[in-house]
Amino acid sequence: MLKVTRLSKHFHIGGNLLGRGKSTLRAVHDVSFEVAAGQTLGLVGESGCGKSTLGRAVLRLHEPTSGTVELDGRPVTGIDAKALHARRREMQIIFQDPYASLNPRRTILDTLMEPLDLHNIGAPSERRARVEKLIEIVGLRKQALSRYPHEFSGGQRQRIGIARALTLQPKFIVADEAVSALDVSVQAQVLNLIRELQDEFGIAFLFISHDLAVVQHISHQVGVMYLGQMVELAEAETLFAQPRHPYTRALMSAVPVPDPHTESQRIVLSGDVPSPLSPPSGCPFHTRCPDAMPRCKEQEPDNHNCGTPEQAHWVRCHLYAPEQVGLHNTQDARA
Amino acid sequence: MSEPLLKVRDLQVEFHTDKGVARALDGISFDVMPGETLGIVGESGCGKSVTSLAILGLIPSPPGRIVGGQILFQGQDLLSLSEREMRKVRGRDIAMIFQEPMTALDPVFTIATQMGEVLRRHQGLTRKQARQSAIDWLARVGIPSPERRIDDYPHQLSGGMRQRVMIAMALSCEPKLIIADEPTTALDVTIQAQVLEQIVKLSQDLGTAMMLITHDLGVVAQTCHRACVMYCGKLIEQSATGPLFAAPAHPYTAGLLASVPRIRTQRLDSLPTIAGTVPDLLHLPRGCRFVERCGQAIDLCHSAHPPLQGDEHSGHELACYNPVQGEVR
Amino acid sequence: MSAGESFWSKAWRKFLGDRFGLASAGIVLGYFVIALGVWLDLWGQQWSTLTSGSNLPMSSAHWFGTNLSGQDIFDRAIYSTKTAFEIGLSVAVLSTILGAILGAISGFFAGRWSDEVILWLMGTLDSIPFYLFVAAVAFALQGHPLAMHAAMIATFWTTTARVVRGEVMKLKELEFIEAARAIGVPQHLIIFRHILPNTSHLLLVQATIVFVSAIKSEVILSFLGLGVQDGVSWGLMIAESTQEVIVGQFKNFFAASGMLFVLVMAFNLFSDALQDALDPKKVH
Amino acid sequence: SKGSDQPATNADGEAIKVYRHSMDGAPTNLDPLHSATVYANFLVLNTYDTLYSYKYLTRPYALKPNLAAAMPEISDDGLSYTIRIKPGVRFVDDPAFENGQGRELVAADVAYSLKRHFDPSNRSQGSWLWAGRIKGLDQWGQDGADYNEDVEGLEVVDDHTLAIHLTKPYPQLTYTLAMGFAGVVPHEAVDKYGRELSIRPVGSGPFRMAKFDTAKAVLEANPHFRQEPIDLAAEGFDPAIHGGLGLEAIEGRSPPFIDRLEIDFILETAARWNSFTKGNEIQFTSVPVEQTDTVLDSRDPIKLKPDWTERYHSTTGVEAGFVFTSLNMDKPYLGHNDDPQQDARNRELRCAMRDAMDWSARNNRFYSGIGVVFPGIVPPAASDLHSKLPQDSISRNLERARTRLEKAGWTQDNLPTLEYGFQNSVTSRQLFEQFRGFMADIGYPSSKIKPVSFATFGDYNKAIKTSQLDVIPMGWGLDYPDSENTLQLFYGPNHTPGSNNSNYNNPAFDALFEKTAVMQPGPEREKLYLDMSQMVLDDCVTISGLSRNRIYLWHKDVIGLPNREILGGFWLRYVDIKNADEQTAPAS
Amino acid sequence: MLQYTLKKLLAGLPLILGVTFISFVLMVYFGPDKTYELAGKNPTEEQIAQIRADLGYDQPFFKRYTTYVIELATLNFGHSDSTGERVTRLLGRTIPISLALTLPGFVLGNVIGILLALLAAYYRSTWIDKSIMTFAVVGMSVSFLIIIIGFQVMFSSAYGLNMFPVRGWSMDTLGEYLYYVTVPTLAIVFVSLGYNTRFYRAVIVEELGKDHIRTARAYGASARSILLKRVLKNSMIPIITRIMFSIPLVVISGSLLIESYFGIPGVGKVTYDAITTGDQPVLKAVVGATAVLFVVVLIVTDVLYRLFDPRVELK
Ligand SMILES: Nc1ncnc2c1ncn2[C@@H]1O[C@H](COP(=O)(O)OP(=O)(O)OP(=O)(O)O)[C@@H](O)[C@H]1O
Ligand SMILES: Nc1ncnc2c1ncn2[C@@H]1O[C@H](COP(=O)(O)OP(=O)(O)OP(=O)(O)O)[C@@H](O)[C@H]1O
Ligand SMILES: [Mg+2]
Ligand SMILES: [Mg+2]
Repeated sequence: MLKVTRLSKHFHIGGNLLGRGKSTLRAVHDVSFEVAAGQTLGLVGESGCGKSTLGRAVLRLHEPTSGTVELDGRPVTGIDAKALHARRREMQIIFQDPYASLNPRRTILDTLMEPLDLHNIGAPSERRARVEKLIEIVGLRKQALSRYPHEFSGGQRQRIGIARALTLQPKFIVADEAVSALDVSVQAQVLNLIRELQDEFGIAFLFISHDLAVVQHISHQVGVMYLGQMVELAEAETLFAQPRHPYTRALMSAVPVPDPHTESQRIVLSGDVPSPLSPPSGCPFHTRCPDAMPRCKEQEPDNHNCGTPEQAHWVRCHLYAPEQVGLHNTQDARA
Repeated sequence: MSEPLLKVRDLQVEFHTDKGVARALDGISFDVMPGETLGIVGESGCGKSVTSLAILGLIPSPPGRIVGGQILFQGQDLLSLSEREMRKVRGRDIAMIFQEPMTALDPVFTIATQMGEVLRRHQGLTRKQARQSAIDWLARVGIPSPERRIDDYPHQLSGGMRQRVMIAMALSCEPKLIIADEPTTALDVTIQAQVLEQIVKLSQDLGTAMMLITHDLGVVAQTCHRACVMYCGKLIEQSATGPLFAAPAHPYTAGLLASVPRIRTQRLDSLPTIAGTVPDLLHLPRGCRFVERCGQAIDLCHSAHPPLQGDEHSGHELACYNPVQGEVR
Repeated sequence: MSAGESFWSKAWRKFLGDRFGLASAGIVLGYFVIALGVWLDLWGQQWSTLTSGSNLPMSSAHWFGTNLSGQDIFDRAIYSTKTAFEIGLSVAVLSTILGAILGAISGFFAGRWSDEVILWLMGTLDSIPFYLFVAAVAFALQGHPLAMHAAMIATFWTTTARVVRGEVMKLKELEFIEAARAIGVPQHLIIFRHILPNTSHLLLVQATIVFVSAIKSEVILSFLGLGVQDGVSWGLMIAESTQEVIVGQFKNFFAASGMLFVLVMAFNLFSDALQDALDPKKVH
Repeated sequence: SKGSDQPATNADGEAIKVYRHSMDGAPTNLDPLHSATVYANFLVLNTYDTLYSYKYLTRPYALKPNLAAAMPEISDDGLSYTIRIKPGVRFVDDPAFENGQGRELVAADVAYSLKRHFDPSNRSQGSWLWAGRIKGLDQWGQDGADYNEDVEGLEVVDDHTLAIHLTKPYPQLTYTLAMGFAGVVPHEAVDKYGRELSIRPVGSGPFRMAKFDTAKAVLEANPHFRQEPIDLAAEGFDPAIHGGLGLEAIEGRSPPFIDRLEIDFILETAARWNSFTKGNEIQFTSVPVEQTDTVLDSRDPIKLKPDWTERYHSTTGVEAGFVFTSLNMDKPYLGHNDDPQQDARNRELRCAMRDAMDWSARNNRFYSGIGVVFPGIVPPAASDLHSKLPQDSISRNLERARTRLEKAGWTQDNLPTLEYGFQNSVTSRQLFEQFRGFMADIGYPSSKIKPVSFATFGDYNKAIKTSQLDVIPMGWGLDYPDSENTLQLFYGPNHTPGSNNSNYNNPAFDALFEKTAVMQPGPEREKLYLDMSQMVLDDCVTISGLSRNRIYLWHKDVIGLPNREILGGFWLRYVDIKNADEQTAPAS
Repeated sequence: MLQYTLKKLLAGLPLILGVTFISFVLMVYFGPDKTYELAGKNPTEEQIAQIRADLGYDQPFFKRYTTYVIELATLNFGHSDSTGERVTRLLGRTIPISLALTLPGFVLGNVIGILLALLAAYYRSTWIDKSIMTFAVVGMSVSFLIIIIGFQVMFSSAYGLNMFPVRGWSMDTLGEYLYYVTVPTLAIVFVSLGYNTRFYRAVIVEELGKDHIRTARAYGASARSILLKRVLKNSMIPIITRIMFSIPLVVISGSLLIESYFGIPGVGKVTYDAITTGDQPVLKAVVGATAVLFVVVLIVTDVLYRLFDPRVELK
């Protein structure tokens, strides 16, 4: 349903007052993926690697630098503001920072009613009931409706953000750290809710999170980003069972376990975290990669499918280049 | 046993809203020992952030007000300090990492200015030293090319970066107590691990104590010595991490632990949850606040809120008339 | 009880709960009633009549006494209320609305052509000396009674617009605006529903300032033959009184300044109360 | 200059005498061509020389030779005036001259200065004084104003003799030659400064301009000013009137006596009063209307309170001019009407309005109650004609007014709506409201007298000169002390844009005016003036009049007798300051 | 920088043309008519026609406008129709005086206004706030005339302290300057303070409620550093706007009332006289200068916005 092709978003930052000496920041670089209706693409990756930017670019909240986005077979990129406005109903975002994304001078009721009024959904008399139901679905009381954002706790605000995205029953939602501020029980409720909605309405999700457990639970596919690039993309089960990219593996190993007695055996990444302002040559991960090879320094790796054609498992790493397959097997064995 | 660094006793905080008075904290008591990491978990909206703000005397007033209780820091009641005296405590003795890093950072000053100011004030560094020190701290929390990033404005950073800036700012003060309000929610696990490691290291090196508010029970398990569980303005269970995770006594704690998503080999259709929602602060049930959602409530639970009662020996405290028996898992 | 309330109804209820705000609104309303009475010829019609005695002290016949020409000061002060409302209020309200709308548009589309046009308009209006502008407008409108109002509105809105523009440029970068865009709020609603309410503190204070400035400018314009053609205003009374106060005659001065002061004060309190009502973080 | 307590000094540190005068208005243009206002005239007369001037103290005003050596020799037919000019008079030193030294003033300069008025590019404001009077002068202007060309009527006999030839007798000519308009300008200055001569006068007067802006003018004594010891007796000194002012001290000395003359232009009465009473700022002020009660003990006779006479010198002066309210005779509903019946009705209306005027209320309200109300159109300063006219035109009579209206069939409904024009100011607005109040007393509906206010004098004047207004409040300052100067305000051919603002058109009046215009002063002419005045009164053309009376105060250390009428700034050359040791400290 | 400035200046040309054009229309078609002021007491039709011709009133509009633009470009506006002084000299003489006269009051009025507003906002709803705001409202409500006269009586006259001059002006020495400028400055400050405080308080109250202020407090920042550094910089956009756009008026318009009451030969009186007498050459220069100044202010304001708020981008 959602098809993103070679999407890039570059920022121009820094420079003096007049913009002299600006540098280009490749927040998202050459990312492609697809999400089917009722499916979730989990997106994980280091902080600052461009997940939020990707999410926004897909919705054209940031104008993409290049690349195309299609929703339901119709393009989202390259259409004019009016057409875009009409399509906004179909795609929504849950913002990472719930407080900043709520208008301080609007009560929750205002905020939640607005999309309904705007897109003329339901009879005006029903809208109120619908909003009340929604707010209870996300675990808040309807008394909360008449309050302002600053009167809520962080998690409560986040749930308001979720409720807002759900009001329109869009076809596609970008959930940017949508549950990070929620306690686990509420989180579980929300995750269950998402699953239900998906089953019922076939909503597609781009689910950005740091919590790999959550991602695993919710996603059908998982993408791993590193420094603006999608370094690995596969079915969730495959990916968690068999992470290929060295970065993914390091990531998996760092997950804290809610059991004080288990000692984690995490792969410690050495080396400096590179800056997206001056990405390293070749493979962006080579500076910290435990398996780095000389060519990693020079040559940017391509996407390699190391799954089956039906069940693709894309990895952007020289290890999986066809000519490296032999080596690949040994790596696999070691993991 | 040494004296607690922070002793919170029967803390009560109210908010005036146009619909009535909401009692966000209703008699919270706990201790933080020097060098200890205390985890605070609980339902979202149960008053964790309010507790931390109250300790620093930052409850917005109006509408908020501390209506009762004591906050003893190194034996001194913070509530009795004047604003001027309190200013000396803030940052230097107790540093806070705020939950929302976007709005918590000043949009019109660079990171260098904001961190530098704190460093100069509390560490007495020169401008140049402060800048260098700030860069070091940014590096330690894993911000790439900190020497360039330090001159950025908050809006130019990603959410996780902002959060790390907040963390770096708190750590750089080398305070006696750090109150960290969900410090790692926006961080990916590798960075999270790195940052937590820094915090732990700092507490070991300097004996810094920490109040870690988080929803990530994994983080609590791995970093905290003890944990408090809060529910709707009340402290309901408190214990060393080990026993708490092994044998949660309060039904809410148990439910919470059960809801934790884990990386499993088998994908679940739905996660276990605790049914129902938290009561509204303006319309609290008469008895235990969890009663409506509790699977094993007895009659007593409906009429009175159970007091927090401790077991001197194990240090385990609980507010429940009908606790869960035995291991849940 | 309904479960939710909107920003506006909450603000309204909050305002109703503000004693000072209500009192000040009551005073402003009281003035309005006085002005209305003048419009309806109920009182204040004797403002120009010469009575038998000049400079009479206060008495039951002449509450504030009479001025040097023998006119009843009370009647003049009452009649001036009408002038003040016609000018102060209409100019304050209209120029604030105009300033808010154009300023918001210009700030929202900063750097685009609509911004350029509005900036150009503001620059043009601001560069022309006020009196010249008013004189010209009065002339162009053939001494139309509303010429002065038109001219004042045309000149006063620019300040409001500039202030709003600056603020909007800042606000539009915030995430909640992005959020509004994400749910598909069209641009005009983003401006009017999401951005402008967040400038309400500026609009209110500007309206207050313009209100006072308009009343005060009126007198200067009246000197120039551009103000009230036939009638009296507090400004005129104060101008008349400047010669009297030096020799210790304060009736005219106190009557006019007093009425002006109370109205300005009430208006200020009123706008303060409104600001409080519109500020979600402020709870009584 | 720092208006502090130290005495002023010159560059060498010697103490100098400074007199700080004040005026209630500011001049804009100091070119004699434009000395049309009292204020400009003040400065022009001190920086330029005129052929004649008025005696310092003599009243009624009397002329005396100034730059001229004697009064003019007038031919019997009254058409030729021979004027001899004092030799050795020098212009001030100025870069405009060769070597920067002022050259001698000669007859040609006088001719040149008069010619300038008729140079169309100069837009003279005073040319009307001589228009059509001096042979060939108007034609010279129309022919292109070539200064090299001689004008028949301005015959330069030799360097020190000028003969003026008139087209018809002009008895007022000598008066005009005492006006600022007749100030003598050297052509070098015009050549050098062009239009900026207006801000940097170059003349031969007792002072030279040192600084001039919107707030003040600073003049310094002209070191080369001709030595002319003053003869107080000849100037009209009368110990009974002028005693106690210390004027005796200047007897036999040559003016100017002060080293520096500062004139502050202060429109705001409050500021003027504060500055004056302060003691170390301005030394002269007229008493503002609102302060009248502060200083006056009685109004009739005008007497100051003792503490004021103790502290300051004072005098009062009735203005050489008057204020009046004209009705526009051009308007068929108010003035002349071809239908004799309507014409008569209109006259009744005008007379009723005049009857409604309460001069005493007006005098008390706006002129401190000390103004001189007189019947007719010739103010007391020009002649005593008014004493021979009946008083009914200035006495309020509501009964009579109502009867007039009733008889002529005027009712509230058919009374015309009148436009009352004024240049906006607080006072003119109050004057209007009072006027309307007066009219209300005879039943004239207030809504039918409409104020039409103008932002600028130019716009107001335009409305008058294009005959748009119905009721025209006016003030007139005499150019010279001759009744002709105000009678011409009602002369038909002078209708707007001329000076006849009421557009009065009465052939009988015009005939008499033309007749008197060429008559020498005398009882015969006076009789005709009286007849003309009576005509204007009978036709109720104007509601007239009041001559304002001003009280002047000046510091005790100043020797002089201020006067701002007719004499203009001429008297300033006679001002002296007592030396410090003679001074009694002004009470603070 | 140069390039940016040039670009902006070029973009300012339409503004200058617009201002001049509109104000020219206003002056020509609707402005005061000087003819009848220049006419003598007893003018004839011919003389009036002559004056109109001299003033150029009889020229076609387009020609007159072109002349104006050329005058503007060459900075040669000819002579004042009233005084005959060269317009450039006139302005060159009076503008510095007005500037020296109004600048201290302008600066103090804003600085003190901001400080008072900071205090009032910080102590919002307490008696400190209330007294400051009452004072502000008093300042707003009292007529400027009364204040000038009152101050003059209080500080300068024999009836009051008698410490300062009623009238006069000199900038020869600092002492003299202070001697003459003090009372006018006090009057200006008093009047502008009311408006300024009222406005700035509204801005600052809004900023004080922001979360990052809480952060600053949590890290021990003093009230002073919070107010003077954080709040102030965050409130800069409206403050800059208010201050910057009053600059052209302060520079060019001076203050008529102050100048006439204190006898100061500034441009305020000149402008006022030019308007009330229809002195077109002076008006043309004043309007032109204001327009140019506005363009400069626009540019500087843009840069200042950027300087104080990094989120604003220069286009
Ligand atoms: N200014 C306020 N006015 C009214 N109620 C408030 C205000 N601030 C907080 N509250 C209420 O106090 C309660 C506790 O809030 P707090 O922010 O401490 O929650 P929290 O435990 O930190 O939750 P989270 O994990 O979601 O951040 C919440 O129910 C919230 O609605
Ligand atoms: N408006 C902007 N201007 C300039 N740079 C930006 C902007 N927004 C984001 N960036 C940069 O783009 C990069 C990616 O940011 P993004 O917010 O997408 O990261 P993220 O993956 O969402 O990280 P996190 O998990 O911490 O939220 C970062 O380096 C950030 O600094
Ligand atoms: Mg993000
Ligand atoms: Mg919280």
